[in-house]
Amino acid sequence: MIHLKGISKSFNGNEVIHDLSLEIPQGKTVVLIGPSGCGKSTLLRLMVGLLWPEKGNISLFQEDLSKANVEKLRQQVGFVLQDGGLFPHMTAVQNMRLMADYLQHDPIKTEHRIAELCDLTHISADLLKRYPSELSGGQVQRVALMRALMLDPQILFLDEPLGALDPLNRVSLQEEMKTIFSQLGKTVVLVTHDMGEAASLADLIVIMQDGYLLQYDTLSKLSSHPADPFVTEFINAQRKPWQQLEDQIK
Amino acid sequence: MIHLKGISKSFNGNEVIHDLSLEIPQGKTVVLIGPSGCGKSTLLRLMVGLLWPEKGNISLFQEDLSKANVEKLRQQVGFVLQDGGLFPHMTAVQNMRLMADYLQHDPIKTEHRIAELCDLTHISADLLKRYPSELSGGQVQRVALMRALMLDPQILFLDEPLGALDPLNRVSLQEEMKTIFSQLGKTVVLVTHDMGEAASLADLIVIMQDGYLLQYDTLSKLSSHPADPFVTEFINAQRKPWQQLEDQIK
Amino acid sequence: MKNLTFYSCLFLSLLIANPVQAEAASEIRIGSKKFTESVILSEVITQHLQNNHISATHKDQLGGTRLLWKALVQGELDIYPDYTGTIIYEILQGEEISSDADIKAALARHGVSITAPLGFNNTYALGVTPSTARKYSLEKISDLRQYPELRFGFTNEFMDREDGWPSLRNHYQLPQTAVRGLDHDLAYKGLEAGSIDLIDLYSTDAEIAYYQLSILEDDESYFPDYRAVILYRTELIDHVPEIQAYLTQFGSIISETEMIKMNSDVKLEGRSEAEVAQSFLNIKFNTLSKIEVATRLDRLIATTSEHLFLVCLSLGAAILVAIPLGIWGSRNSALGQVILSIVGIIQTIPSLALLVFMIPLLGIGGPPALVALFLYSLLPIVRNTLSGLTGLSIDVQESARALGLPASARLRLIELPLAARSILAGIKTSAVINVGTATLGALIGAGGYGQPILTGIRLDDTGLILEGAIPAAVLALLVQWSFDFAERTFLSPGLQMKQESTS
Amino acid sequence: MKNLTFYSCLFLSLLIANPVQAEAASEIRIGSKKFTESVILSEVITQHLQNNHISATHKDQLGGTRLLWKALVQGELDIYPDYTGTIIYEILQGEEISSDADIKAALARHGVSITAPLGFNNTYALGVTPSTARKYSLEKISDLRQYPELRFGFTNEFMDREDGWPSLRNHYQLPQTAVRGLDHDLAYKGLEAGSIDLIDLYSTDAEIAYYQLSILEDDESYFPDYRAVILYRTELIDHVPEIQAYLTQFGSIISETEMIKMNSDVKLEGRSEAEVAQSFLNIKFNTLSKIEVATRLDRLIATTSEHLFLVCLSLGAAILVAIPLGIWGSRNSALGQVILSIVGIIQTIPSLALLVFMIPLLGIGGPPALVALFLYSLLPIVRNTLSGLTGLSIDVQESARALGLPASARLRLIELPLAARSILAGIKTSAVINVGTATLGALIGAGGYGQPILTGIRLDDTGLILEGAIPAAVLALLVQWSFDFAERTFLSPGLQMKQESTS
Ligand SMILES: Nc1ncnc2c1ncn2[C@@H]1O[C@H](COP(=O)(O)OP(=O)(O)OP(=O)(O)O)[C@@H](O)[C@H]1O
Ligand SMILES: Nc1ncnc2c1ncn2[C@@H]1O[C@H](COP(=O)(O)OP(=O)(O)OP(=O)(O)O)[C@@H](O)[C@H]1O
Ligand SMILES: [Mg+2]
Ligand SMILES: [Mg+2]
Repeated sequence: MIHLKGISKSFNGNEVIHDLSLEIPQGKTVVLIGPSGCGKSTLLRLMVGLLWPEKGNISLFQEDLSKANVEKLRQQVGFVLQDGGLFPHMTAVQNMRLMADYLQHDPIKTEHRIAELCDLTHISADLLKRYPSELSGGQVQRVALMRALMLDPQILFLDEPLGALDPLNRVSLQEEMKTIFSQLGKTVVLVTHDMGEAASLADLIVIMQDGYLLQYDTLSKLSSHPADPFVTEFINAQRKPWQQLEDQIK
Repeated sequence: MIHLKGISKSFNGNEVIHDLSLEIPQGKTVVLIGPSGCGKSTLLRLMVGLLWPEKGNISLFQEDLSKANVEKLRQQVGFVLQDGGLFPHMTAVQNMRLMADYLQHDPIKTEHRIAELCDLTHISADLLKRYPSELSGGQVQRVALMRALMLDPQILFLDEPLGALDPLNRVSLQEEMKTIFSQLGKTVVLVTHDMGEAASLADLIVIMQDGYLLQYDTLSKLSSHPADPFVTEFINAQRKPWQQLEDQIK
Repeated sequence: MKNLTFYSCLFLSLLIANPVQAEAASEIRIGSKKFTESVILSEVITQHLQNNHISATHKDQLGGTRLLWKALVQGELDIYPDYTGTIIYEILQGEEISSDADIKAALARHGVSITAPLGFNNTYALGVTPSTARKYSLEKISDLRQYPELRFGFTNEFMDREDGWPSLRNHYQLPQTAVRGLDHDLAYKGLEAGSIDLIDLYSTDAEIAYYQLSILEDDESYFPDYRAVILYRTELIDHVPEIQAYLTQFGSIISETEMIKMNSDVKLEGRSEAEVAQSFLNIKFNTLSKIEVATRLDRLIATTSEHLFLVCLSLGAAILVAIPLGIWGSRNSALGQVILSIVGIIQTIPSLALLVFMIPLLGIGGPPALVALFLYSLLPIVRNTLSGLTGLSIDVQESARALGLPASARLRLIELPLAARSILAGIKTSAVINVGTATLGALIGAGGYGQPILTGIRLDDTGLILEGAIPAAVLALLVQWSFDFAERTFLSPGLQMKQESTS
Repeated sequence: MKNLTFYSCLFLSLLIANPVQAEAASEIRIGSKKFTESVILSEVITQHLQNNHISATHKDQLGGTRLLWKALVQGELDIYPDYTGTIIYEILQGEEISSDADIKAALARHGVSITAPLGFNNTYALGVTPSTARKYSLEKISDLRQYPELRFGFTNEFMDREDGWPSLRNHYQLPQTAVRGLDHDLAYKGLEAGSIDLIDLYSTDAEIAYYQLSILEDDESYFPDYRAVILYRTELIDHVPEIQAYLTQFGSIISETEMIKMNSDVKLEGRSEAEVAQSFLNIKFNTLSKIEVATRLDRLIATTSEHLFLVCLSLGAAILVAIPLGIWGSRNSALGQVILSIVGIIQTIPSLALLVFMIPLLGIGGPPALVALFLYSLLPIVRNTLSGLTGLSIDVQESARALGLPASARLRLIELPLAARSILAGIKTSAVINVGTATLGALIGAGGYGQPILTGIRLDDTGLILEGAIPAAVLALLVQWSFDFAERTFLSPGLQMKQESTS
């Protein structure tokens, strides 16, 4: 479904992705993890042509990504940017409807879809009339997610879509998303910093370091056959504070 | 150190904080937790006079907060906004130095302090010459944290300061911060969605729901004597995905 | 965007093709000069013709002798009243005139006829206050020779005329040097205030009685006769034969006292020229004219509609052209530089030069004024559009692209709305400048507030200047407010959020 | 901000108080009119005085007879050449003149003396092409009576003068009606092209020989003599007694042929007036004058420095005042409205009215022009500052407050840098408009590019218009580019980031 072949990308002469190849099979959820600044967001941007690699090529839906077809392809994927990327001059609901209205989808179906998504994300309908600056961090993030899901795209690129959400909302959304993704056979590339989230959503995990792909496998394989001591270190990092929690709540 | 008495706050006639009172003792780290939109960020904004309550009053350092003294008081606290709040026209290092230079601190000491903070957050010095739009999400967040710590303030207000950080960096920063806070006797109010982070950093925890303070106690008390079933539900929410992780990595 | 440019070109060409002024030609046109007595006389003539069912219109306050004379000879006016002295010394300047018959003959060569005098003689005179007259025991003009210290204040016209101050001084060998050119009304004020001692006046001036002035006797008979007469195009008689009879009825009909009374009614009692003419005709001919009160308000409405026409069309066209230009320029910085340079160069073309240049292409009247205004309105809008668009944050632009919106939709739905504040600021600046610049319409016959302003400047008549300048200022404010209103309506509330804390 | 306002007020008052032009008064000032022959004659006089070690300066191309005469009488000029006919019919218009003695006496009353004639007679004449002369067998002006179809093209001056076309027509009873006012140079072109049949010319015109024109005999001796003479202030002799001797040396020195030759050298051979005068004096007096070649370039330098002075000071002051005003207005929306309204109203005041209003306060020259330009430059900057500041995102403002920065520091460190793009756009717009508007300096004696433009418009001389318009456009571009450069330097690179993807 998504093929990256020998991708390199630099900013101001500084290479941040090094000769990276990756194949994401249809219907799978792949989680990107790695230290801050290792190139996860850059990789996601490259996959939808927001950035262009110096070397290598990328294909989506068996089509090579080029400036000519990028707009058409983008309309078939959902993208959540790391900061949400809501338009400040539109209310939450206007942000969500934007593409559906632009593509002249049936307004009644759009309304239905919005109601459905509100249920999913536990957002009340009157919140949607507000402008992004009137929403809390977690609310903005959920609206951004709803916007990406709106057109029910086959491929989803999600850059820390639940990072600002509280545990309750987050876990319930994780579960809902897992169901949706597997039932509808979505291909998903998701960045997260929460290993629990990775564990519950990922079919496959990509672990990156400094612009290199360290290992690409299932979580249990990463754990049992780590390609590098760093993989083990990274996977286990959060277990200590959790243990503290367990200790304190007995 | 920080006293809130009978605080209410509305937006457009919509009350989001209801008659809330809270006392934060000197030298303690208090963690605010609660579902998205429950009023955590609003409460933090109220404490530094970025918003003003309709009812009730707030005091910092035994001084009642008013428009007259708010600027002076703000200079004595560190604040990390939920989105970082870096100035786009300044490089990372300019953002960090801004207040020190404005207050005409010794430039050599400032340089030292910057180096110290870079060590703490694992940020390399050449990253600091970049503008915010050239940094990754986690890098921005660390620069914002460094800016707040820069003047070594007695009180720190941190709104999800590590939310966009990977587990490795996050856990190491948590540990460093815990040391700093307790050694230097900082009074800290921190918002987080990570229960592990709460467990490892918090002396006391405030759990909020819909603008009400549900319970204010140590984590073990919250767990052993929950004021409401919601408290237990909230604390335990994340344990299921963690369990999944533990299962998968054996 | 191509579409936009196309429509705006279309709009612009419609605008240029649109005829601005149409004249009704069959009416008899009576002109008057820019002073009260002339306006009253022409009003009397006009009403008299109208009372006798001849269609007539009064083109009032048309500048000076030379303009009226030219208009009469060229057939743009049919009738206007003047004075024998003025005819001899200004109109027929340089011809040998020694009798009324000479005048008739000379005028006839220009196709102009003259009526018998209307009765009164409105010559120049010199006036002083009673106290000055007593102090220096002044009675005759020649008495002035002994007092070189006297300060004279003369109308600018009297200072310049062939029969005015320079030759009066020569004639009487007057020694005074403190001579200032002044507005006629200001001269009376100055006399009253004691800052000047002597002024020129017309012998039928209403103010003579009002200020109780002493008139100095013209003992060496310098001032010629200024008997009022009516001039008209000779060929008029072919078209409207009865007109000669009606004009003849004015022979010796107005005495000096009557004229002074009429002037005083207008200037001191504040009655309109039309009313005064009406009651005069009522007494003399027992008719009652219908008068349309063409007040200051009527003039205001006329200039306002002309000004609005200029502003709305040129500004509208400028908005339609400048925004696409700004958008276009924002796509490519080299192109943007070229566009801004061209628009900037246009802005530096002086308006007179631009108008002069356009006369061969567009003639005079509305079209050249509209084009000039249009061109002058581009820069602020182009630049603010360009700067607003290039200043958008990368985040929202990336976000818009990530959705898969094509460039045109991004522009319409995201970029323009976000740059709207800057663009509207440019439009507001442009609109205000446009309202101010539209006064140049008067330079080229397109009317507008420039008309009273230019006349006022020329005549040094502050009232007239304000009659144009105040509505222009008000219009600028209204235009600005209407765009402020548009801003509140069109600019997304999401971009108008205010912070709560004031510190 | 209070400080800023204070300093800008200070700056502004310095600017107003700053004297712009200082005259060297001890030199003898020789004036000339705006046509070649007059410039040559004055140049001859000036060089002759200089050769005799009298400090003299030539104020060239000063408009028409009336202006030069007034300047001479008021002592702003000391000497200028004129023609007897002009003196009688224009200057002494209305006085009884029948002899040279009368002229002397009349001029003496104005404190002016006159030299003996210089030799040549440069009267008006009527000229036709040889082929026209042949076709209609025209020899004398009275021959014209039989050909009413002939098309005449006269200079505008000849159309209006007392001794021009109207009285020529009366005198000869000419029937022609196709008479157009034309530029003198265009008239020759029109004649050559066959679009007119007859033009007026001066008998010493260089073009007569060049185009081989036939001159019609003035058989009813209508045209008076136009013998060249020199007029000078009588009191000059008290200060510089030797001057009378030098001026007398010009008596009968220039023959008609010599004058035609000199005109032809300038107009057809392209030599400068100064060179021609130099060789004339070399032949007659065997002197060799030093000539400073005041070329087009010199003029350009002079107008450029005047224009730059106007632009830099007024724009600088406007920036210093407008930015604080915009900041102030952004603090409170009601106050902002008031400020924008006032600045908008100022913008609608027509420039002539504003200048007229300022003359009593600031006199003429630089100061009123600077103040007017300053006032006209405010709006774009004030508005863009205000709109830039009010359009800042709430996030950064909140972030700045959260740090504890006081308002003044927030403004300086955060808000102004972030609004810089909008403010700079306002400044650039204002700068370009300012460069264009600064041409009004010429209206009030402040010089600048307006000088050649206004003269060019008046004389319909495209070359002259361009001599002002092109440098003005170039200056506008340079000013704009320098602000673009400032933008690249001062606007934070963080705000100039470009997106990578082009779609
Ligand atoms: N526009 C840019 N100019 C220069 N460097 C950039 C730019 N964008 C990103 N970088 C750098 O590229 C590297 C990878 O950035 P990226 O945003 O992909 O990291 P990430 O893996 O998403 O990190 P995080 O988890 O913190 O979001 C970082 O070191 C970042 O500083
Ligand atoms: N400017 C505003 N105008 C209107 N409503 C607002 C505004 N700011 C916040 N709110 C509302 O107030 C409530 C509390 O917001 P707040 O940002 O404090 O939540 P939070 O607890 O920080 O949530 P999160 O965990 O998602 O950041 C939310 O429902 C939010 O929509
Ligand atoms: Mg990232
Ligand atoms: Mg929050």
